[in-house]
Amino acid sequence: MTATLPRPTPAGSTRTPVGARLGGLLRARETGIALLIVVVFVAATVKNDAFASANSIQQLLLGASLIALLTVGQTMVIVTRNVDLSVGSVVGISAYVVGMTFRDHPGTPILLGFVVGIAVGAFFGAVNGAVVTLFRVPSLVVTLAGLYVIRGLDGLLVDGVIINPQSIPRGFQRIGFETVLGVPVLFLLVLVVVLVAAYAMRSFRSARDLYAIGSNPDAAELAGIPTQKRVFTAFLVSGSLAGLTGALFVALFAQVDVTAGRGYEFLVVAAVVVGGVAIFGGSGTVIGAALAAVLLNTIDQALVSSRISGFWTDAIAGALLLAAIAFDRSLSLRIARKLRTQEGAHRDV
Amino acid sequence: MSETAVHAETPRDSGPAPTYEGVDTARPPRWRLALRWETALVAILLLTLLIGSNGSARFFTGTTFFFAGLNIGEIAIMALPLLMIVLIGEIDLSVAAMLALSGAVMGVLWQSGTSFGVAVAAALVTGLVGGALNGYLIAYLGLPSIAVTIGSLTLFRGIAQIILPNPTTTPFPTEVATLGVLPIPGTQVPYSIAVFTVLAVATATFVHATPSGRSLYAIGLQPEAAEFAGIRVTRVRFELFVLSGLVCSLAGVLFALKNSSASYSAGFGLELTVVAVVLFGGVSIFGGRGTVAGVVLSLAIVAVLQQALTQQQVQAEVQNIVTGGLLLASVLVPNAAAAGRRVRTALRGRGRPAPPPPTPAPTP
Amino acid sequence: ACGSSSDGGSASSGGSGDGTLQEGLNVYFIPKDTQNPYEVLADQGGQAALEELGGTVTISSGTEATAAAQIPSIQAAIQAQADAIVIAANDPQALCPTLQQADSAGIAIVAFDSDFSCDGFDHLFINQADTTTIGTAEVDLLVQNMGTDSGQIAILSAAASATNQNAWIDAMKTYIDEKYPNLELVDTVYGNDDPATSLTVLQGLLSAYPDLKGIISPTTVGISTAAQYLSNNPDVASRITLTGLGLPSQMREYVKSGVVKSFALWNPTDLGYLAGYAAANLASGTTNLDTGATFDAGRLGSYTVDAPAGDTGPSVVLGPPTTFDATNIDDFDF
Amino acid sequence: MATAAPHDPLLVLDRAEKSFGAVRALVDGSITLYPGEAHALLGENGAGKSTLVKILAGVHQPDAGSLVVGGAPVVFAGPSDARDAGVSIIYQEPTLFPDLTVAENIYMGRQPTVAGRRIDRRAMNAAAREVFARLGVVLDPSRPARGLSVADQQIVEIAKALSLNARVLVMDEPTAALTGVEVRRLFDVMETLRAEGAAVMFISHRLEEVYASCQRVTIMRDGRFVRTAPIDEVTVDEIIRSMVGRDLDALFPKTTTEPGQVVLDVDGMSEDGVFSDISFQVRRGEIVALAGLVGAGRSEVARAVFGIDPRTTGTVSVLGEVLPAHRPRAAMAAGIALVPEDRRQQGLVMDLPIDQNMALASLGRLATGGLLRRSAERKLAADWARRLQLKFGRLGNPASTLSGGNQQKVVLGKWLSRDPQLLIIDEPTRGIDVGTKAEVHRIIDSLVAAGMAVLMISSELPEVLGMADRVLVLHEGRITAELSRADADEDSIMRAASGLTSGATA
Ligand SMILES: Nc1ncnc2c1ncn2[C@@H]1O[C@H](COP(=O)(O)OP(=O)(O)OP(=O)(O)O)[C@@H](O)[C@H]1O
Ligand SMILES: Nc1ncnc2c1ncn2[C@@H]1O[C@H](COP(=O)(O)OP(=O)(O)OP(=O)(O)O)[C@@H](O)[C@H]1O
Ligand SMILES: [Mg+2]
Ligand SMILES: [Mg+2]
Repeated sequence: MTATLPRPTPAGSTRTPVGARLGGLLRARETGIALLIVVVFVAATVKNDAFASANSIQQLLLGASLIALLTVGQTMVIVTRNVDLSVGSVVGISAYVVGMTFRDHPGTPILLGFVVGIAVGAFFGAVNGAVVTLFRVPSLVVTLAGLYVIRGLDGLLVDGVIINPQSIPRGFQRIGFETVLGVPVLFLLVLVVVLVAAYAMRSFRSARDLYAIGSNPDAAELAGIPTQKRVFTAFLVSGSLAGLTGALFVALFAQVDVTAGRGYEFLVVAAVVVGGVAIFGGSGTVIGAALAAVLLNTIDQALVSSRISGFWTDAIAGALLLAAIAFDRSLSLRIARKLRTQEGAHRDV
Repeated sequence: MSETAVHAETPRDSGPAPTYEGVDTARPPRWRLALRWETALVAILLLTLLIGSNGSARFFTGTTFFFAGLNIGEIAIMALPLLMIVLIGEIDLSVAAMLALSGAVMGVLWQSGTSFGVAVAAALVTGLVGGALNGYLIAYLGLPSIAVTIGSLTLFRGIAQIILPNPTTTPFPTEVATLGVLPIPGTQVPYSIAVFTVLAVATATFVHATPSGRSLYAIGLQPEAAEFAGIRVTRVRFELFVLSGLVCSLAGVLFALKNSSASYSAGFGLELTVVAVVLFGGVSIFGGRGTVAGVVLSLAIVAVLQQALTQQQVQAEVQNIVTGGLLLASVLVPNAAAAGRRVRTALRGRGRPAPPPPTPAPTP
Repeated sequence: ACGSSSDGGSASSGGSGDGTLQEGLNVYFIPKDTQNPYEVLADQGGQAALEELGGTVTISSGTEATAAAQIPSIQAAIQAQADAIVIAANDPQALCPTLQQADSAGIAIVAFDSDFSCDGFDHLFINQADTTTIGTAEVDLLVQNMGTDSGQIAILSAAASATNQNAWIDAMKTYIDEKYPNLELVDTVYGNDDPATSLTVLQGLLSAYPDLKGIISPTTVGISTAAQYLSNNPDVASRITLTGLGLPSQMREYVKSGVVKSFALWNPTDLGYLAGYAAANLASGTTNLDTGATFDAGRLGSYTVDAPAGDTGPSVVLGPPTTFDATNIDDFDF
Repeated sequence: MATAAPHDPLLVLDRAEKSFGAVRALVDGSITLYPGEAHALLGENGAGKSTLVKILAGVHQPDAGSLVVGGAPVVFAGPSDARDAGVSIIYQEPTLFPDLTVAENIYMGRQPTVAGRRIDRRAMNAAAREVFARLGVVLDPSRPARGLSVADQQIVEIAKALSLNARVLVMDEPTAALTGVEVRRLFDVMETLRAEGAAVMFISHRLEEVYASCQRVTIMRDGRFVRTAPIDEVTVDEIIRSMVGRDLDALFPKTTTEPGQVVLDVDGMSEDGVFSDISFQVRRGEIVALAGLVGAGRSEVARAVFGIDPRTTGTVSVLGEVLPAHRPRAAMAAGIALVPEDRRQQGLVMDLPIDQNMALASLGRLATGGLLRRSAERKLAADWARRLQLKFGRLGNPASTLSGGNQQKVVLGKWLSRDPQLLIIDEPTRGIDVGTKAEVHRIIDSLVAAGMAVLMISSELPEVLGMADRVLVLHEGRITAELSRADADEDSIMRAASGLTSGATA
């Protein structure tokens, strides 16, 4: 064999800055979205200073809350290299069941409303998860089918009968509009869920398993990770949070018909992707996704508030969404190139 | 200690070596596996026809099939490029929005007095441009197609809404408007289905019998290896999205003719239907697997089923459930055996004695 | 009861009947979608009408409020050789080719709630109230509730392509220009009959126009979403007056709490009932589309076909809308 | 003689069988591991070694046979059962999580935790650093695994296995991507583990490594156990005969040909941060080897020549014609073929059938009137399968069902069937058994004799020395030496490869 030669290592010293720098970049992604929110906010305020009023900000937070809550579950699912397209339908049916419970059983405790919503969501989440893991079939197909089936079930249940505000206890509705120190209660609730989830996703083994599964499913299996169990759990959480979102929908709008939650799947996936969660799994954070939900909602409201004709809002929102994805990509490409050149330079030392 | 314990001297060389086999060019059994879903689709189609004819005496009439064709025509046309896009492992969710946008372009131009031919040409150019936008972002910037096309679906429909806030009211020239609604004289075949048939034959030939078609499968299964085999992966990606834009704009033109009007909300929500039809046809969402025959069968089932169920006054909600159920079946049925085996193994595994606890390792 | 007893051409022969309605008529009711609460009530009215006449109603539509989703239902009516179709069109034109086929198959065609306009064949439109009346009534209601006829107002509509909404909005604009020159209609926003979207655009509206005084929402989802928002934000409610078209059942609480003083609507059940009678009469040949032709509509009495005007062809007007306020809202249960 | 004490065996696998559909991968898998021994498992490609390993790992459940670990019969339902029983595995193919950090890769599922079962990142990184120190390498535990070189990936795998402190360590070709130094370090670690009483099972196609590190050897052929023997009682020739079932011709056949016309002319080729100022020529009938340490940029040079990677400056011409940059099609049309280094990602479409893989680079030629002829495709595949003595079930089976070495043959067939002017071949025999290796060398030699030009990249010095007419040595993206066959020896190449050159040209 050969003489003892030093192996050229990519990063010479023990305390290499590469990893730290990368960690910093990951964090920078969230900072970037937060910055964008500020930019949009400032721009909208310049056009119309009412946008910065306390009430307007409250509405901004409220408007983003439901989608932000959904991004939590969706992030967990997408991180495992799956996707849950049925969330919109699950929100719809849970909202209706919660509304029905209040309507048909006056005096139902408020807390039970949440329990019912979460239970309905958890049921469908469990079904999605069970089918995906037991049959090992692509979740996109399963949850797309779920979207149709659950919507159909919801339709049979609703049968054209709207749940009216007078059926919803005032105390429950209060969650939708009351504020604490000027911050909407509903937003605080969502914030708590997001922060808890963000912390858990960083700090617990089982949560790290999710990243491992999405990063390399075969290797995860070899590493002895109970992959099917974890994927099932991700769907269960996603469904449960969609159920919770359904309950909050009732609190916020105090009326439910069959359109509740319709189209949310696109909004949520858009937010998750803009938030930097890799659509093919393995990386991304709950905070980034939730911030992106706030960003997209801020854009929507800024457009209306800037007195831009309603006919233009969709086109502009679409263009901004594309720009956001492209910008994010070109940024990460540039950073990757920079890193490579730096490492190349390091090699030459 | 010189020789080893268990398998000392006797190499158990019993029987001839099993793995050296002669060169076998016979059709692989994997083909038969792949064909299985298509066979199932044929069975489902027959079943659908049976259900349809059982419920209504007027089911087996030319009109039913004309209606079925008329309703599925544009979806069918859009499904063909989508099939190829899914084959290379991408997805296009902007198809229905492009249908609306190109229809709107045509409608606006026609309304403003442009000649019909120019209006149609402009619609098709719109498709090319929109497809090129998708293609550029996905192929050359490397953005995930699901995210890009969610964005462009909002964008396309938004632009349609800007240029055509209200549905156009000027009817298209009657000679062409009838193309949208009447069958080819002497038959019960709508024009859109005739267009589809031509495109389907072309697609099938391309996908299954040309070098470029074969490379779609390679790209879908392993893009890097395809690149190393000299396949222009990026360009193929780009071209397929451009093609999808173009074909969807053609569908948009036909759709506008069929409705004798254009609207920015044309085909609202249809993207998921088109995706569902393609997946129901047995095309793998991960790319690299699927046939044109499967998608054609799937389209036929969806079209006939809708007629059968509506004629029998089955609630629209139930129809949704049936659609979802069939889609689910398309992935579950081929995997049912494996799933059953897994469940059985899991149960059997539980019955067996657990592995004994490890004795402590000899390491400190 | 699929109408096989009376074969072909029963409707196309026009008013040559002997004045008795046929029994066993099969009428297809095609609402915008199966879940539209307002039209569910209308369909019930239609069912009641046909029950009185010994016929049947088939309700068929898609789950999405799109023209494409309605087409299979029209086709099914053709295939079932129905006697009449009563439809709330999702698009003014897109259904024409299919409806034309229905017309050719001898099926009488009646539109309600949302009309369509096709060349080549005629149909009867059951107008809930005539367009101008709705427009002027809502503006008058707003001015009355605001207590002033000057200041900024806005409209929260359904979809930007909704024909009936747009017609009413046009009527309002004309009326404001004529009668209330100091009233400034600053914007029209579209909530797509979706609570979440309605809420978003409403919030945008409020922050865009801090001096806004009044909102008209001529759509049930829009007005109830806005009312809910106002009742949750009393400070906003104190400066904004809201009115429009809404269902009493949805608005009861807001009227009682004073967030909304009054709003208008006609009785959707009556609308469907009238449409059912009109369809039965057309199919039986006991009336026709000529201006001045009359028919009897059960408990609602007799109606006369109005002359075509503008985009609208032959039509029948249900009657003026009812205004609901705290004094009468408990009398209605739809 | 070996240090293996006559203890009770740590692990006994007896007459294990495993079939995949019609393929009988393992007919009689038997091996016995004693504490304190390093035990080599040898066999041709496809002999069933990895299958045996996966049975020990709990990945595959055997169809028949028994497994005893630590004296007690066990049944592994999954990889975690094996791990819990003290068996740790380094798989043939790296199994890393590219998105996770290096440390997390090592401790996945057993991250050190603090109160509340929260992961203690600092402790995890420190522990990883410790393992690396034991291996004598420097790797940042907090960097993501994505972008690690193949060698570094393998290091992480080894670290993962080591950190388990297992009683039985199974290594399936761990050295295939390592440099000499790293291999030596690995052997040192193996030595330590043995001294601690663990058993090590080692798979490699490099017999010199087996002689350097193992006490006993088990040989398999065609899925069957052939024999087990102490290493110092068998000769290389005996081992090869047991593996291959026949005597072997020369490992490095070399027909001397007079180099002819210049086929490839690379002049001043550079790409920022990757390589710079690369100039060389390859002539007909000549094998030029690119040598260098892992990460020197050899593969990048090859890929840039072929057009997969971009290049910023310089020209590449084939037979006098200048090739456009970044256009593999043009390179192929000009007669270049590239057998890439990573056959699983780059060489093959694993889920496509063997015949379609073979034909993938020749689709245009197999079409008449734009339509692909399936019969021509199958014929091409059948021809080359025979010529390369491919071992397979059916040509219609996915390429993933082949053993590693046979996969490499498919890649070779895919490119040779194009009849190229210049064959660029990156690590031609990585993971290939001696028998096949000799075959591959013979094939290359005969092609060169027939006038083909070959640019070969190899990390195996004997292969470079045995096959090349000229050796170009790369160091950190630059050519530091050009050595003729006569001048090239281990020492001169290694000196140039590590940048210590003072002698040869630059
Ligand atoms: N999952 C599978 N499906 C079908 N056949 C398989 C599968 N895995 C392995 N085989 C077949 O089993 C045989 C043994 O393969 P194995 O990978 O164990 O060989 P090996 O001895 O490790 O070879 P190498 O030295 O090339 O790694 C081969 O013929 C291979 O084609
Ligand atoms: N200093 C480095 N830092 C980070 N990554 C590196 C470094 N050197 C090499 N790599 C990575 O390792 C891979 C292999 O490197 P390269 O292809 O240059 O090596 P090589 O000389 O061809 O060696 P081999 O092919 O034998 O591994 C490259 O894809 C590159 O991304
Ligand atoms: Mg192996
Ligand atoms: Mg290399």
